[in-house]
Amino acid sequence: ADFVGGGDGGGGGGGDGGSTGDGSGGEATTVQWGFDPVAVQNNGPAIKQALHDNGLPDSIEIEFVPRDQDTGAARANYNRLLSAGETNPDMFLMDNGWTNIFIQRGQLQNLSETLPEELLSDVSDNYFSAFTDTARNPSNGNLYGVPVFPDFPTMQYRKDLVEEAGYSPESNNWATEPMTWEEWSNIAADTYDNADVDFGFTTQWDIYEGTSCCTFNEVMSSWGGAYFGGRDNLFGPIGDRPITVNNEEVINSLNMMRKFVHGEDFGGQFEGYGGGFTPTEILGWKEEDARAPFVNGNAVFHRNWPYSLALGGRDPEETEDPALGENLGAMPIPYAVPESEAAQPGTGGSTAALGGWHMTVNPNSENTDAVTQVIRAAMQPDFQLTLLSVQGWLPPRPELFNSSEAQNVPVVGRYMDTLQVAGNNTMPRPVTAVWSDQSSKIAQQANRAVGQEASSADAMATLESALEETEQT
Amino acid sequence: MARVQLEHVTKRYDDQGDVVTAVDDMNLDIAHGEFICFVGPSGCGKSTTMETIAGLTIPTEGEIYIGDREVTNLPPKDRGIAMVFQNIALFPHMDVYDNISFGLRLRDYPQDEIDRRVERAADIVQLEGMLNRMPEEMSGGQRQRVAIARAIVREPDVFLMDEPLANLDAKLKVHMRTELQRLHKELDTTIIYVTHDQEEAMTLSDRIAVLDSGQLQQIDPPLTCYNEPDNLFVAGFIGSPSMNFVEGTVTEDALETPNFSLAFNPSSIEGVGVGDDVTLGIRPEDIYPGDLKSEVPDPSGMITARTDILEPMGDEIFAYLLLGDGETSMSQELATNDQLLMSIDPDSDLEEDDEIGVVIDRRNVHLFDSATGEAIVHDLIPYEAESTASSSEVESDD
Amino acid sequence: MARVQLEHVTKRYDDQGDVVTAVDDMNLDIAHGEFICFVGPSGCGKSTTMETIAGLTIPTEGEIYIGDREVTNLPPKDRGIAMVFQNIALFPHMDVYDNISFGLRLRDYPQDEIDRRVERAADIVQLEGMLNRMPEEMSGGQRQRVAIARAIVREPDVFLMDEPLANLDAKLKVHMRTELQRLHKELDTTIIYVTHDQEEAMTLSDRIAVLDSGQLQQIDPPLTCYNEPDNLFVAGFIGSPSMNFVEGTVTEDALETPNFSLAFNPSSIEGVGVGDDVTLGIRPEDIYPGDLKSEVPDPSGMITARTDILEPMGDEIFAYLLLGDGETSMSQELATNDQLLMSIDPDSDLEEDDEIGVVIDRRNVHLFDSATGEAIVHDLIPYEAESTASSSEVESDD
Amino acid sequence: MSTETGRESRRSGALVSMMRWMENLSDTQYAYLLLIPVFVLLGIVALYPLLRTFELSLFALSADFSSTTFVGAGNYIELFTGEKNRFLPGGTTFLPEGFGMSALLNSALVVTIIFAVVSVLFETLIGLGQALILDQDFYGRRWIRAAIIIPWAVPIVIQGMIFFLMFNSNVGFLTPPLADLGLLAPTNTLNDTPSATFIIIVADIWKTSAFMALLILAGLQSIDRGLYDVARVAGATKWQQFKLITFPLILPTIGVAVLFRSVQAMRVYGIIDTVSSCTVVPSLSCMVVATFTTREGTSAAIAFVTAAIIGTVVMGLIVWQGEDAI
Amino acid sequence: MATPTDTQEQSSDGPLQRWTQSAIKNPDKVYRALFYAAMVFFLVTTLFPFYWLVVLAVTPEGNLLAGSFLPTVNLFGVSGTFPLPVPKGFNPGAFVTVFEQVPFHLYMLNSFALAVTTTVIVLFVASLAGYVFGRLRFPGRALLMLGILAISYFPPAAFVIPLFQAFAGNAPITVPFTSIPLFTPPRLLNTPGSMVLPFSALFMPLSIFILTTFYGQIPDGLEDAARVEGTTRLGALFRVIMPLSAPGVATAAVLTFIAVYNEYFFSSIMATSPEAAKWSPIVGGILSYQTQYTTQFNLMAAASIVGVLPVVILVIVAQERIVSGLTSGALKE
Ligand SMILES: Nc1ncnc2c1ncn2[C@@H]1O[C@H](COP(=O)(O)OP(=O)(O)OP(=O)(O)O)[C@@H](O)[C@H]1O
Ligand SMILES: Nc1ncnc2c1ncn2[C@@H]1O[C@H](COP(=O)(O)OP(=O)(O)OP(=O)(O)O)[C@@H](O)[C@H]1O
Ligand SMILES: [Mg+2]
Ligand SMILES: [Mg+2]
Repeated sequence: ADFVGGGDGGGGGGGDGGSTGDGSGGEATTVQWGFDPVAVQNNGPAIKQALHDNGLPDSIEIEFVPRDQDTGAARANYNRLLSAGETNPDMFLMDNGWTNIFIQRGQLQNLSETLPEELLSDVSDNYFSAFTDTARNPSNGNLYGVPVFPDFPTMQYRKDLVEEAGYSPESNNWATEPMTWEEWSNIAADTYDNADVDFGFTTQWDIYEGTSCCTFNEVMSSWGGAYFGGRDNLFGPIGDRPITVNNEEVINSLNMMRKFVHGEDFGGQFEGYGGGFTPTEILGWKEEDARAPFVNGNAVFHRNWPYSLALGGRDPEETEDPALGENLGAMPIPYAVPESEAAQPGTGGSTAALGGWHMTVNPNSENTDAVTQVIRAAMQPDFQLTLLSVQGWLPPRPELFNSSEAQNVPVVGRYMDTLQVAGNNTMPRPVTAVWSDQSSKIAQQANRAVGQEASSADAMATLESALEETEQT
Repeated sequence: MARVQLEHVTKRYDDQGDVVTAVDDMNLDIAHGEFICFVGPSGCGKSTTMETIAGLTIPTEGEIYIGDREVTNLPPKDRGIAMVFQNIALFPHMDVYDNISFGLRLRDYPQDEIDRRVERAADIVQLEGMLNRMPEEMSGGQRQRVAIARAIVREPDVFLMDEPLANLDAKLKVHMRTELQRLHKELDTTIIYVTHDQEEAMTLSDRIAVLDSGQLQQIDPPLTCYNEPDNLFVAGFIGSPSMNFVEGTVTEDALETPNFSLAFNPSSIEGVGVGDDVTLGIRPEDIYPGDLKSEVPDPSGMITARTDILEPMGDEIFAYLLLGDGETSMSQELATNDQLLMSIDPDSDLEEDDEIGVVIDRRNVHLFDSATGEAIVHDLIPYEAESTASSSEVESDD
Repeated sequence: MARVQLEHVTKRYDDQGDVVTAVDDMNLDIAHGEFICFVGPSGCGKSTTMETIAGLTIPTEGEIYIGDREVTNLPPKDRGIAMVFQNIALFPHMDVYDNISFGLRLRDYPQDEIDRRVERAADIVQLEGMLNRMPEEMSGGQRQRVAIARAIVREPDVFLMDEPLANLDAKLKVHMRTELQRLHKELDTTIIYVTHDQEEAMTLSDRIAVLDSGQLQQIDPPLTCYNEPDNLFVAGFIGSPSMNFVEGTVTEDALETPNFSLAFNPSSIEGVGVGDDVTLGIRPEDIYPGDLKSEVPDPSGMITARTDILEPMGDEIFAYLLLGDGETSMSQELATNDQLLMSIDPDSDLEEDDEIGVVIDRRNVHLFDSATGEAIVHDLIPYEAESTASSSEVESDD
Repeated sequence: MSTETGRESRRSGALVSMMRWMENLSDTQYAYLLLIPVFVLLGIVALYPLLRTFELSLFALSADFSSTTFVGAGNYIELFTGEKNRFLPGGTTFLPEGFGMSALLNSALVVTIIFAVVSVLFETLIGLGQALILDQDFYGRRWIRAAIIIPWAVPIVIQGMIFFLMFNSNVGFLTPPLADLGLLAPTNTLNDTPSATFIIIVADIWKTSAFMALLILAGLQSIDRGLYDVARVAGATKWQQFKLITFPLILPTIGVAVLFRSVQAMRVYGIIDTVSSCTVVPSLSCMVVATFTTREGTSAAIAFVTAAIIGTVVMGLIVWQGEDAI
Repeated sequence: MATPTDTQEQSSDGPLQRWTQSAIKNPDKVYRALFYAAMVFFLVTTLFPFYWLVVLAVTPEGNLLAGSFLPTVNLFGVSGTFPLPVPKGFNPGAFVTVFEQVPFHLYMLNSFALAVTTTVIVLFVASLAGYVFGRLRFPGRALLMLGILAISYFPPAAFVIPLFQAFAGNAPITVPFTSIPLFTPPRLLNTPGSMVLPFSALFMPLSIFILTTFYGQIPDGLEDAARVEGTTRLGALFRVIMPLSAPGVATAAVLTFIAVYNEYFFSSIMATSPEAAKWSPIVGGILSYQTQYTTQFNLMAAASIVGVLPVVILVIVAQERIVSGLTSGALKE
């Protein structure tokens, strides 16, 4: 499960600014861009400035239109705007979790047609390709969105506690070398027993998108399992792909979670694993519920997105919020089955669920040329580094992960190595038009299984038939 | 000009299939400036008639004219009327001043004019100094006076007053009566007035309209109604205490009743024949103790009776007489066949259970047809007996 | 036993700082089985007094006893009373049957007993056949009768009735009066009754309580109130038309008024001295046309007067007399100094503007102290002049 | 007399004649005239969109999601045959698929009805109690009234947050004591359908009892106090006064309150979404919202079926309450 | 009444028994006690969640999700859990931060303006309808009422798509079920019009029903009196019937006002983005404290307290004023 593409090719060529001659006449064009509200609020002017610094003519003004905070609400909002034929905003920031649906419905501008070739090739050559794929039409590969930032989780931990328990993360290269779940669980159980904390491991397992897209997806993948028979079938074809949730590898991954939570042995299958260090509370937890005890020093391990590193890695002296500072460590998500032994193609090994956002274009926009200029500026590596430093948004180019600029960004820069490994092992959610129907069913059954309301096999059998129904069109 | 005419006005309420005819083919013609009293038993349709005139109820049938304009379907506000409601109907959320001035404020009168009129009206109803009270803080009579004031400030063409003085004491009633009469003259308005108080009806009205079961029984000047009632109903209704009724039969030369007979000549009066069943009506003040016989212009023969109950009223005494061998009755109600109510002087030394003789003033004995209740004649001694005028004169008098 | 006693009962309403004393230090002792009428001008505190007895209003001061039990703070339901409210207050959501049976249903009477009583009460108030009507579908008088029926079905120890007959016609009033008296006897209850109708008060009550401005003026049997009023207020209030008042001065041998003088011997009556300012009270029926002088037991000298207005009432005529050279007055109100109201026979041939002589029955002339309004004596001829009894007898008579 | 007519003519002639024209209309004409603003407003803002939405419900998304095809009643039929269940969140079904506890609680229809019946019942009782208290005269009544209105003024998101955090597994403090009483599941509480339903009902009662209380209070305040005097004299105890006077007189108000609360309760969505999730506590409105962005036809069909179900329940209520309810 | 034995017995009783005895004699005491008990119960149950909101508001954000709000108290060696949640830390600054992070006052103003406008429109139109349904008898009445009621059966989502498209003003409105264009409506998105219109329509049925009930109960006599005094039928409605139904009108107003003030579904759609400048209401502001992963519960709590308390107080003061005008005893019935 590695990150396809990647590749070399620096720079990708600076914009040959002014070629479109849009800035003429001194008449300012305003491009409206539906944007993340918190970013607008905290760093709006800085981001605008960075765009202009990266070649956006002064005649083009950017107006950020903050969207709803809730990703679902934002999606509904954009859906309405686009189906009503609104011309504004000209551009959107779209969650990779649902960009695909807009593509399928034909609601977005086909960038393969409107963007200059050099930009298109820059995207296909120099961006995380798995992430970029979520902005392509799976049936023909046309590009409908340009990635702005990807999001991958890491396994975060208390360096001080594991060291007290006798482990040495530094020398064992925890930061870049994924370990197996078995090894990890023993460390977790051991440290948990030795430390005065309430929880060994906190993660999210509530009935919601975050479980089906991410945590369950990761664990399942790391066991070599997949929802629809592997990476190739992620984005379809609906109805013509196998449903592989009722497979042994998936059931095992759930049983492992049960081991972590309840200490169940399953006839010795998980004897070698540590167990019982994970609270049942995870069944009702989302990101923040899981992060709070960890960052307050009440848990050993914690699975979360980079934002958690940015917040928890701050120097506790310098912030009023709880933080762990240098005691915060990060490692790639552990795995059970290496890629080579994975039952489903493209799975196995350490797996990081893929989140992140793309910029897309309103097909009714009346400012197509100016929009192209904005995209061009936003694709500049310098701009992406600015986003990383002001906003903590990871660059969508693998090469930038290695750059010294990236490493020098405060706090998140410390974890760039780990993030790169994670970025190379991402697994997107299988977004299709029916994904939203499937997502809640998956989360519900995963939750039931780990909550011991049903055996993992029963839960997956139920899920299998439910998914089969949703696949019929 | 505020002549008020009702033509064939009928009002029926349909109370779940059970039809109540509150007003039944009413025809009235009230001249401009007249003061008319509606009287009649409870539930006879007085208020309903008022409401149709006011425009609050649209009559089921018939037309209404005010000042020669048909108003049957006109809204109340365009009829130039003011009304005092039987149920008072003060606006509970307004103080006395606001209640009284409501109609004026609606018409955008200047403030000082409003103040002037309200003050004057409050003065008339003796409510000065209470203008800031809320209705709930007032006594029953005070509320009623506010309702009157609310109507009189308006100075409309037609006043409709539904028992406006019912809750006032006798002295205040007299005062209000005078004031109403003054207003009536001053404003030159037409007043239609409902009252249960005979005295009020007698003193105030130009004509009294007697209603029963939704039907007009008689409309005439007060004394005509009193002295020459058109039928048994009016005779019994007007006058308090009520007229005595005695069933009788006409014989050749007398009226025979079970307990006494009155000599008279049937042939002298049109409309009576020998053998007819008639009802005699005798007012209490037309019965005299025997010792006053000399003063009675046309006394009957002496009738023996026994006093049953004596009811001293201060300025007179009601004596209930038993005729024949009737048993002692507890009732002060309408004297029945063998019972007569007599009104006597308070100085009289009559006692209960005295045997006395009484005489009746034949001049004031009313005769009614027992079957139809229609009046036949209002004195047993036809005028020609005295003045030898023709009986046609009697007719024209009716 | 339902004796009702009020001891120093006072009720003050605090109307935004502006204190209204509705009842002022009222003391009453009503015996079991008595029928008491409260009379008094509008707003004098009758309803408020009733409410304190009923327990609807807690008096500001004083105690109330019913049947020897202190009830001042007892809730109404434990006082054994039933009440007819001045504002009627029927339950709008109940039909007539439910309204009437309300109190009985509360007490879980058996259904047939309820039916029986309701039927009987409906019968008494003549509302048979209307038991299924809703209050809004009834006329004013019909509603009032429902309110009466609602009280009488209860058969309580004490009845409180606040103008129960105000909206009924004369005939119905007479009927209801009889029924109330019958009930009173039958149930052996105490009845406290507010009325503005003098006739009602006279005929119904054992004693009349005259109230003014929240204070008890007199409580006595009707005829006592009529014939021997304690003060000017009672004298003026009781009796309709009202008593004539004339200001005068006592001289050696007469009462001098601006227009006439009455011979009398001041020394024969205690409480009057020569030179005192007194007020004479003469009831309209105690003034006689000069030609009836012979019939008056103790006539005054002939007083010349001019008839101003004649108001025929049917059974009598009110003649407004002008004495001296007083101008013609439009007012039917209280006769002032130079005006007397006389009640004469309807057969009289007196006309307006006639010059006549009248005599006054000295036996019935009331004397009041002009300053305090207290009554001094109720006939100008002291009894001893006739019977040579000592003047102390007169005192005991007062 | 002439003064009055003189006054009137001071006003503009057109207005006067317009007024006169209005006054002379018959009751029926007048009624319809006054209803014009309502008709216009509701016609534009309610009826038109509903018709369009109904139109939507007759179409289904094509296989490639790029177009829609007319399917007539297809969406409705599929809803009732269970074929639409696959588009509903989690294991939710529209109609119950069996009579077991879990089958029933998986049915949006059943959950909605349970929620509506229980919450409206308790809200009515509590609201009535609160209104009766607020109707008394006592010192500081206005502040108590403020206290009782507060829940109604709290936005649903915040109401959801309040209860979510009360039962949240990190900081919630109410789960253990209530779990000890057997009312809630001790773990995974907010994802346990019975527990979550219970909590959501409690949250709803907390907030909307105030709605009931306010309405009923208004009814109480409109009662003529004189009637109580009569009742007291007639010997009614407090309870009898309530039963025979207060209750019948506020019954119409309670009727309106219950009617609208039932309708609102059958449309419950927001509180479910914030406290738990539509997957755990499926309500009819949840289903509408869940399918709203992706499958407009299905969503529209569910919306209409929801309305029809509510309409049926309302008709039941009206028949039960008697004709006066409307 | 009290015999000597009575007194003796009483003196030997405990206070509770004494109270019980006096309560039996004077049931008012019991009512009073019940009354206060019920009042306290309702106060506690309604205010406790609100108290919890206050606790959340003053707890620093970082402490919110970590650890229980029930502190462990150690009294004389016995430790136990204090049964009432108390803030973990004290940060009243949240009440300031809410205004710093977003222009929360502007959201409040938006909500206020929308609520006032809607309430006025609803009260006016619903009053007309309430008068018609409550006081007139005419054919079709019941059917029309049911029709109006039926509007409220539909989930709000059923109205949203067509309304949004109409208010966008990009395409002409077509006759339903056809594509015959009628006219192109003006663009209303992001203006108060696009919110006030749907609010008015959707909150209308409740107000109509409330007002119908109350207007129907005003005795005819008072309307009659007003009409005789010279009002039109409409004049009587606004001058007499409405003031007399003050409790009902005030309640309809309060219910509508608060509902609109806190409305979010329509406003979140009609304001194409949750900005104060686009007339996003208070809940839009409150939700601004959520970010993609974190939720600033403390700020949301603080913001809703700030948003809610003034309205509650306003509403109470206004309602008290409106209702206090109401009295009884006007009619002899
Ligand atoms: N709630 C109140 N607040 C202030 N004053 C009041 C209140 N109720 C009554 N009053 C006043 O108390 C006085 C006595 O009122 P009450 O109702 O007892 O009079 P009443 O004798 O019954 O008069 P009526 O014959 O007009 O019914 C009146 O002057 C009245 O204005
Ligand atoms: N809304 C109604 N529905 C049915 N019947 C009614 C209605 N209103 C009045 N009535 C009946 O119509 C008749 C006439 O009523 P109306 O009020 O005119 O009587 P009234 O003469 O004013 O009597 P009162 O002297 O008692 O006030 C009564 O018998 C009454 O019961
Ligand atoms: Mg009447
Ligand atoms: Mg009174």
